[in-house]
Amino acid sequence: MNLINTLIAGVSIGAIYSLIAFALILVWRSTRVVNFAQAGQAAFSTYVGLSFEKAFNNFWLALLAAIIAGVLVGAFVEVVIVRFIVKRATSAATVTVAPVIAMLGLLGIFQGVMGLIWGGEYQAYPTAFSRDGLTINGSQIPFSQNDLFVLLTVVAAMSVAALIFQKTSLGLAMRAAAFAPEVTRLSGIRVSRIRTLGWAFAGGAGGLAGVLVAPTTFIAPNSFDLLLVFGFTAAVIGGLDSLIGGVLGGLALGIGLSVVTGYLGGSYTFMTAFVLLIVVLLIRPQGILGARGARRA
Amino acid sequence: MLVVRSSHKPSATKRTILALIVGIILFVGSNFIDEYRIFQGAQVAAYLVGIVSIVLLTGYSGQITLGQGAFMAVGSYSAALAVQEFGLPIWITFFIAVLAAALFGAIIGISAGRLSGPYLAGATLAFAVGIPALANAIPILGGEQGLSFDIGYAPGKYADTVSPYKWLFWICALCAIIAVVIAVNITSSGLGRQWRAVRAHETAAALCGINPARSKVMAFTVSSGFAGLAGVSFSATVGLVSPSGFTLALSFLLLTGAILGGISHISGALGGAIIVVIIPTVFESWTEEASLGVATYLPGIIVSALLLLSIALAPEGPSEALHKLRRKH
Amino acid sequence: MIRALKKRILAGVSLLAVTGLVVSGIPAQGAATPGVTKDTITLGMSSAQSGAASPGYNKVGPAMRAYFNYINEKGGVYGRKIELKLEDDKYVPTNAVNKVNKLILRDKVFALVGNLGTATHTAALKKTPIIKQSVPDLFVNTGYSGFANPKKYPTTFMYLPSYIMEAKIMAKYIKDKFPDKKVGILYQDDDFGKDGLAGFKAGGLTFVAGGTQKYASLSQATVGLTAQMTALKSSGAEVIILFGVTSATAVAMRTAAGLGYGTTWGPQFIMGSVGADPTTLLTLAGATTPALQAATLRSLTGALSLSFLPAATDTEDEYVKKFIEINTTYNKGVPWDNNVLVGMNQALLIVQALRAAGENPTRASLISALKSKGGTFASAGYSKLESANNVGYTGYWVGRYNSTGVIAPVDGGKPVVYTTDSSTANGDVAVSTFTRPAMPADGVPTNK
Amino acid sequence: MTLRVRGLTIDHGAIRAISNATFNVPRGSITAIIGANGAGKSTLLRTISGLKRATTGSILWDEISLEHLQTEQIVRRGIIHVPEGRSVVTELTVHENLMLGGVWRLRAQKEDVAAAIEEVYQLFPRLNERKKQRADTLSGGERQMLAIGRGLIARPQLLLLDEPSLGLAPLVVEQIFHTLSELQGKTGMTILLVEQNAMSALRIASQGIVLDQGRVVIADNARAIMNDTALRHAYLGY
Repeated sequence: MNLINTLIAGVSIGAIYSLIAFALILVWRSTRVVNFAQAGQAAFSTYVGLSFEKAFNNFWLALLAAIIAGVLVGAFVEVVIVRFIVKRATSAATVTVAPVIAMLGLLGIFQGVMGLIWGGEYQAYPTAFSRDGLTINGSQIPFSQNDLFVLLTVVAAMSVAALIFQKTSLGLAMRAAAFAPEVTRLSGIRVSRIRTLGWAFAGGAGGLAGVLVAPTTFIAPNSFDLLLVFGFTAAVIGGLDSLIGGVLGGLALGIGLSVVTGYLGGSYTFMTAFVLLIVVLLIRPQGILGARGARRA
Repeated sequence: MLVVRSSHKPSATKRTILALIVGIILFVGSNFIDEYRIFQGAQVAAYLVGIVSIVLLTGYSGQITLGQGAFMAVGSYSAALAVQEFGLPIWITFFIAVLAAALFGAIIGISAGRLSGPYLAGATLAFAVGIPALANAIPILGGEQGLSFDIGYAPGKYADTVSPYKWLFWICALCAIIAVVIAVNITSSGLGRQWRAVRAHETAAALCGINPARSKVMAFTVSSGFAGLAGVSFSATVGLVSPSGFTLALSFLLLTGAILGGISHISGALGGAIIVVIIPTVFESWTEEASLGVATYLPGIIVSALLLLSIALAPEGPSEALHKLRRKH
Repeated sequence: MIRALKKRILAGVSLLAVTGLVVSGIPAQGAATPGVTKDTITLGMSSAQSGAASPGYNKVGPAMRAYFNYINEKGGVYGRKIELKLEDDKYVPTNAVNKVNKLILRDKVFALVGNLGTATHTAALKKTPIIKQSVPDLFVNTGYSGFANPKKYPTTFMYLPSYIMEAKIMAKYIKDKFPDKKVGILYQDDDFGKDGLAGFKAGGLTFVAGGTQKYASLSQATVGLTAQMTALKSSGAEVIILFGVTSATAVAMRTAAGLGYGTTWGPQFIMGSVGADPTTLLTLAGATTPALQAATLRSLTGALSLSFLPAATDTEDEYVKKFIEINTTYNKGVPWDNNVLVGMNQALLIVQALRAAGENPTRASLISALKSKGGTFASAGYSKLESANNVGYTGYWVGRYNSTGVIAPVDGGKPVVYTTDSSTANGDVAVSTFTRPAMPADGVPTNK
Repeated sequence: MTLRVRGLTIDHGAIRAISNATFNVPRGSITAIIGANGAGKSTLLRTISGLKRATTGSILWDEISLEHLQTEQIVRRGIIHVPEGRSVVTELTVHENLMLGGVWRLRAQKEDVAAAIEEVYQLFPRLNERKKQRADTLSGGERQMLAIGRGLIARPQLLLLDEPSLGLAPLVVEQIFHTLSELQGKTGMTILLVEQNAMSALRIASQGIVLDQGRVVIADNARAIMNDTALRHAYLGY
């Protein structure tokens, strides 16, 4: 029973890792950049949501605002900064290093701006549903209505994304652009726009993840940094190129960490994530579902 | 690309003399500066060593690291443990820090040598988060409060006349000077040339008989040793070794300093260290009467914006860009 | 080559070291009292204005400043206006060293006041010239008993009753009111928590197997306390002590709610005074809607906590009444709560200490005045201030959260104040006979 | 609708890939550009399709100059480039690859895209058999068919084909070239074919252009080039 409880407890946080992994993978596929600024973008979007929450006292409006803010910020970052950086970094020595550092700079700017606007103190974010554990057969489990809401929302968001990717021509263009940008351009598709869209989608996913996770972590300018580390780990576990892999990686990580925390204690959480990441990178570099030979990007 | 341009840099002897002169200037100069500046000087020296470690790894060997703070932590904890558990004298612990961090770097380097770009960045990022958190899990490391690491006072009868800040500054500056001299010697040696060759073109370097994997692991090891020294200097300035001293923010700050100073040359490290220590201070004094928020966040924004700009305008670092400019004209 | 080089450097540097030691043997110049001018007295404070531990505590500094502004308006201290330099150390020890160094060395403050945190201040005492320059270090906002050690820290004065005192009083209360119940504890894994454990031990309180849980001080917001609270629940503890900062209490209570607290699980929670401010807890619970607010209040209702100050909602209290007035005028936009009360009360004590230090205060005169007269200062505290031994307040009363989030005395009526000392040799706790001095007229001290 | 290239110069950094090239590709022709490896053939096609920018010179199609248009705009003018290396999206299925070729006009001409895909399946029945398979499961020849098929979905007026024979078995090459020739006869489109395999290319081409070290050395009737032994020895190596 205890093991089952621990597993259940990991599902909803795993869903959030999946969402972050999804955002990172989307950006990676479109631009070959790991967006380390995603933590800042997500926090920024969540703050926008919190402002709406405070002004209108409506969770759903705030959620919508956070997602829209995420989309806009994502698109903005791609159009104004990333495009320029990617174009400039051409030599072998800089092409891999420059985007990473640029994203860190961006993260710093985001965090500073958030501090200026909203202050540095930890703020609570409300939930839409009760956080009391559900009762099943008279015993309470560590899974609340709100956890269920998080899980269902992530599943819904992923289903919509899957639908877009698999069934629409936009999705086709996005998949094609991810793997063969030149062929896609030669097919008459504006790849630069597809890129912007990828960043925008990722930004929206980040905003959604932020609002879903903020009630459990509080919100502060840097409160999503660790979420990013976990999201990245999840993405790598799944293989940075595979959206489904990232989603599964997130769930696996969430459940795995929950088990470790439950049985060994909270101090081992980060260490476990780190060891897991290194082991996956070394033993199966392409991730669980990733394509071969992708690791040395 | 493999033909690395012949260096017209001064020889090892000349460099040593130069370092001695710098040392004398700092030494004498430290008597005419107020204590807070001296304290900041010690911080600059500690950051300088940390930035040198990044320049070696990222600038010369081309391996990116977001987790240099973790190696610093390894060095610092080793030093503090050596004092606490074995009662070793402080000066020996500096060597222990270097060795422990280098050993650790070698182990990590063997795994990291297979990674590049964003994967390496992500792995070192997780490392930066994981290592300090581990300190909370191992009781002997003293949890969040950490371990004491006190370099104490100047020896003998000078204990009363030499202020602890001056003593601190001297030790940190000495470490920094030694570190820079050794780093410059490494980079102008065959080892440094190997690293740059691998960075420029791995396959081509391999065809020239360089083992890229070994070269990368070596760079990781050496860089980690420097990081260990940086960690122990840094811990000396605050008197303790604790997880909160080695945050992600520290790792990012060092990388920022390395980039802003110019990642491709050791000489940039000093500028980088000064920037990351001084900019926040300058802003604090400017915004004295303004709200606390501006003083807290504006320096971060400015430094990050500079980072972004320098990457956008000169992806290879300002010094490399200048060099290119010179070649053009 | 490198080895040869090293040898040369070492030789050169040792030579340098000798010269330098000679050169630096010049004595430091004496000067007027730092931080005191004809018109001003500058004080410094390093506290958590942002970061994980900041909620609640970040209101203390501004509240102090507000009270100082009030006094400045009323003529200051012997004509000198009080200025407070407030630094944000984020509750991180390495930052605290930086900030306190800045305050002493660059800003040259006259005294430090109200610095927050055990780990942070331990680091500051070790690596800044507080002791060497005899900087008065008044009313450290922590209950770590180790600071009340005039031999080691001659200039450091505590504010809170020590955690040992608090734990001893809690232990006595639990043994009296909940005999034979299984007791569990969640504590912060540093000197703060260890001090508390020592006090519980002295008070003879034993914990149920598996009922001793800890958390790392900056981790609770990111990792959560699920593992700890689950363990406490399965240990079968019927009385659970939360001995941590406010954000940890918030996370713990929320986690408890998730585990069925209030419905299927009904332990008695007792919160340490440090982590029990109701308004901060409400804010941290994210209670933006009335419904959520009510739910949070429900989970708090019935929990016990300790305090040495009047409840912030006790508007009948003369101190509270005046402080609310000052807060309204001089601390605009900040809602009145317990944290503001703490800040104002500290500021009131500081003003009296500065007055007692004389018309031409020096660091030494401030310290000796506080030592000799601190016990007579007027303040809102219900227990005595033992400044003679660098100790802060010396007692607590036990209260229970009612359904409006206010801590009211458990037995109704006037609070019963228990007093003890920081000795870990015994658990002796007595009911205090201390009578609180009256509020100075208009809240402006006139003491000498 | 003739493709006119005038004084075109293209640089790769410090290296001159194409130097002052001038030639015409008449409407409805199959024109083969031949030359040794590194002669600048692929660069020429990449510049026509807008993937690369010319240093100087002009490219006119239907009296519209192409050299400042984006690739997507050039595609919309009926110029489709099938780059070398059997360029398909290996992560997509055969059918999706074909769809990709029509995404840009899907909204306006949905039915025609479907029809075009159907025509490609008739042209290359093996693609029809494998339409649900991922492109990385195809053989080399099938991938080349898919790459060309993807180009045909746009109903090109000018098809730029880069080394369709590269690395394929002679029989497969024969089949592909035969199909191309037939297709050209049916639709009347213009094909600009870049080949190292000069004989096969010239056999179906009406016109040949020989590039040597970035320069156009000959632009003539395909048959004439084939019959000019001296020229073959000098530039084509047989």
